[in-house]
Amino acid sequence: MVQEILKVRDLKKYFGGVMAVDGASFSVEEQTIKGLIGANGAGKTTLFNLITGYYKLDSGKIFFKGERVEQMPTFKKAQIGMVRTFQLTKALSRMTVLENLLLGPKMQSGEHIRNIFLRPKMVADEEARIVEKALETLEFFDLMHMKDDYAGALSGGQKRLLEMARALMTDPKMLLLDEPFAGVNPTLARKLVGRIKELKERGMTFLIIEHDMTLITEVSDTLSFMNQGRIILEGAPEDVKHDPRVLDAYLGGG
Amino acid sequence: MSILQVEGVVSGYTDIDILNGVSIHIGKGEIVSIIGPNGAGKSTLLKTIIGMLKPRSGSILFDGRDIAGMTTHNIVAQGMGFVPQEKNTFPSLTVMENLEMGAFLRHEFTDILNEVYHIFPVLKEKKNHRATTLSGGEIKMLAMGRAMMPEPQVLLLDEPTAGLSPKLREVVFEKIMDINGTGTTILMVEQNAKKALSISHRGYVLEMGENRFEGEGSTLLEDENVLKLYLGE
Amino acid sequence: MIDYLVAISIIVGIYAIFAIGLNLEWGFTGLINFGHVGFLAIGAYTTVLMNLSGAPIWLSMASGVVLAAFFGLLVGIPTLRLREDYLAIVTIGFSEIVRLFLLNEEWLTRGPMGLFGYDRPFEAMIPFDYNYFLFILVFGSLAVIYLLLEKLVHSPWGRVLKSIREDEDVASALGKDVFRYKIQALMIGSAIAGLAGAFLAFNMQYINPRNFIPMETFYAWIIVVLGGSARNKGTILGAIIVQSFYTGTRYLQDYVPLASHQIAALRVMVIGVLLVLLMMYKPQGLLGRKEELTLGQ
Amino acid sequence: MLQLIINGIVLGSIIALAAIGLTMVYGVLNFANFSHADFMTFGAYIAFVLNVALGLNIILSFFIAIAIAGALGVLLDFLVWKPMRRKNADLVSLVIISIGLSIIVRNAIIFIWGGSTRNFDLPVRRGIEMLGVTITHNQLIGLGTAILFMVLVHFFLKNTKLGKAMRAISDDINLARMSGIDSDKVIMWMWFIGIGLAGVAGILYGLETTIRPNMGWFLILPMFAAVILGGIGNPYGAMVGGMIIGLSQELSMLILPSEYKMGVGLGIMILVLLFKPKGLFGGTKA
Repeated sequence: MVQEILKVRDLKKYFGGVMAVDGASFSVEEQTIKGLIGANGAGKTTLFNLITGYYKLDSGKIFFKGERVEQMPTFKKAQIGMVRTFQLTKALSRMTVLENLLLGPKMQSGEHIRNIFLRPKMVADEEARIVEKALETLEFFDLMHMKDDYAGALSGGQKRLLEMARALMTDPKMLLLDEPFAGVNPTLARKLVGRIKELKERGMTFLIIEHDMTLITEVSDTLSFMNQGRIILEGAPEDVKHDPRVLDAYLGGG
Repeated sequence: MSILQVEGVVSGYTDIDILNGVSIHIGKGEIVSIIGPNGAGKSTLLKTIIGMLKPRSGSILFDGRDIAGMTTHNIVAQGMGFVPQEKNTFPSLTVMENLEMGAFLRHEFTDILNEVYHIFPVLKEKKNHRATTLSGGEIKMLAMGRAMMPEPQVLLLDEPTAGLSPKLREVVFEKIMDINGTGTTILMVEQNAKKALSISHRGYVLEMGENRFEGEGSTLLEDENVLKLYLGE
Repeated sequence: MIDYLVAISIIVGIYAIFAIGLNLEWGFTGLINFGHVGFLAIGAYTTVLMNLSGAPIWLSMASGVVLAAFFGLLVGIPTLRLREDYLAIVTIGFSEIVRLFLLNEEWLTRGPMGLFGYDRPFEAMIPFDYNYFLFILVFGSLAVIYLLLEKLVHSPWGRVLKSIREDEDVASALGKDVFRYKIQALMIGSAIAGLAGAFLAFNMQYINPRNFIPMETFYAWIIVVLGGSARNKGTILGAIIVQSFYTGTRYLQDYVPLASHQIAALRVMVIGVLLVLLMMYKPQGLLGRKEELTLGQ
Repeated sequence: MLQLIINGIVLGSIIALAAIGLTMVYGVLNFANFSHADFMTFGAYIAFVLNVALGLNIILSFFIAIAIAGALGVLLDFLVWKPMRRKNADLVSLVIISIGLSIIVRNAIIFIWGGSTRNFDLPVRRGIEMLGVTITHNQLIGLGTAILFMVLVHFFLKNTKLGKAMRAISDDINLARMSGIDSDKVIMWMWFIGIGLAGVAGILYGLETTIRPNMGWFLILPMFAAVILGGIGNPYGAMVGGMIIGLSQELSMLILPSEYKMGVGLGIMILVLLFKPKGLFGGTKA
């Protein structure tokens, strides 16, 4: 039976009197990929910031795995499996590419000072496993040759890959990707689409903001269309794409 | 003769090129629209022309002079105006002070002020209100009014109707035509492509930082390829 | 000559310990602590006061360290969630209040007269010049702290600190409790400063509030920046260089026709100029990697 | 009590005057300038030299000293701040540099003039007594001058093109550039006026108390408190904030030993940061 992993109800956010998100409601079912499309300024990234807790919402409800989470701080949401990437990539510049990935896994025993000194063996073993996993991930994202470079030295497209790789290292239940394909070369973008689908088969859920219509159609199970701060249309990608309202919003109603 | 000619411009942010060689030209007195899917580099093009971003290569000729690499305030002094999509008014200044700042480079601005008040009567009504107290539509008007104050030869508009209700959008498009009627050349980036092209003399379609199509406004929209571009089929 | 070198080395060691605590806060975590000297003062005064009231010297030292860490917690709780520069303003204020307290609460601290006549560890048992023992104690502690810190900053815990320095939004997106780590860094850094304070008291055998003026904090800063932030080795190198400069210029007045207050002012000015020039032209310091500079701009 | 209020108003007006430049720099260039208060001291010493060493008239000394302080502000912009703007330096580097400058200025003063306290060459006059409180002659001059300068600042910001451009830049530096404003030039003027005002405050403070090398440094925290209280980047907020801090520092003496006056400003600042981070009157930066 299908379960809703994320449920958003009537979310509102104003910035100094200007409505950015105006009563957005939608749900994402477990083990699906939902695409979120809409014109610039429709409120997509604001919606991400509200869901993940970077902005305080003015009103509305957010449920994650059945639990109310609007008041939960970002890091706790990440700990229970909701992880995001950023539209403007945030590589941790003065850390190596490998270190960026090693940061991903949650609840590492070595993140507690007492374990470092009292249980060095446990920390070392865990670290070895994490490194192994990180190297595999780097291999997949074509970043292996740069593993010891500072992340700040990567190109824009590579930073985007790095960010997605780092998010995957957390073993998230649900991943929110903000324009994951922008600046990524087409071959690799195709490969990413394949990977995302594969991860879905293994139980992961995705919510993806993307403006490349071809890729988003290919990867999504359902598409949500956002306009003026609301989700005004949801459905199968082909249907949404051909809806006159979408066409209107993209080309202008005239 | 073109008043603004952009040739093979490559530009972007620190580590990403957004524009990969864009060329456009605008004739004196024209309204030209640039449309294209999200992320095509439309706003980046405007920011490069106004000097907020330095082009990595290519030339930008404005009235015959190459302005590529000049500082923003010097480009403005040459006769270019710009209305950003957001952050386009000074919130703590009054409406009147906003307009005065627009005319920073001029000594005398009574005539143009009256013209701006004529086109946007609401600004005259609220001239002593602080910009923060204006509504979304009024802010757009103020932003355009501010940019008109130096009487620029070319006015660049970045998504002038974004975030406005359909009714207000109509009003803004009318105002754009009014401004054009005063002899100002207009280059705008717009998501509302249908309407924008319908009031434009010519249009360009950008995709992935490159020119895709170019032509008269009305013909562009009937082009199958343009539709495909937007919807990625 | 050897005695003199030992005496100077002890000061180098104390400053290295003091600054290495700051390096954990600023170099690794990105916290702008402009009140580091406040924790030095708390460490020194607590150690001395405890001992004068009868506590054994080891317990006194431990109290100094713990109390310094506790005040780190106290200062951190209201400020570490705020913008990074607010911490700078609040901490500098904190250290001044500590100094004013020491200066004015004469019933406890004897105010400007200062405190003396307290024990030093094992002083009665050392048959040779006590300074030699203090030298071993200070450098032994520095070595232990250095090793512990190296272990920490190269652990997953240290990795989280660095991610906070780079971009705390990312750290929280990955499930790290940013506030907790910042507090831990500030508490550990303060505890280390507290220990440096105890050593300072042992070395001087007389402490008074004038030892804890804000300028002391900025000596630690110049040491960290000069050596290269986030480089513990660099901090030790920085301490050696700054102290050499101080020692080297001490006898300047025999050679230049300047009054002693002028020479003192000149020496501090050089430190200021060095700080400005380093930040402008070589922010990576002596041991930092050059390529770090161009990143993320 | 009434006496404390009077003293508080006088101190507050001095803090307010100095805080104007601090808040403008904070708002436009977005960093906490720890060296700002040392330019107060610098201004006071220059006026002292002109007045006492060179024997110039106090009023003439006053104006020349302000101009020299302002010019030093411009020089530092040229040598330090402008190159750092070009590099897009992060705010932390700027804050550390400002500490370095503060150290340099303070010790240069000690180098040149020594560490002892000085006084202006002014005839001592009896204070005015009313309702059982005494206002000294110097307090009256100080208060009057401070108020005069605050009115001038207000007039400047509201009615001159440069003043409006400063407010515009403080609101949005990019949009200001798009309006044809040469931001570097306006920022240069901002340093001139900001540091010049710090000089005025320093001279008045020297008149009130004595002239000594660390007189400014001890006011930097109350000044930051005033800036944060009034909202960063908001010169009017800084003026009101300065008054509030000055008054509460003096009035705190009713319940606290006077040595802890400084802590009062810090306490107020922490409360504002925690509960109203944008300040009481809203600033341009969060």
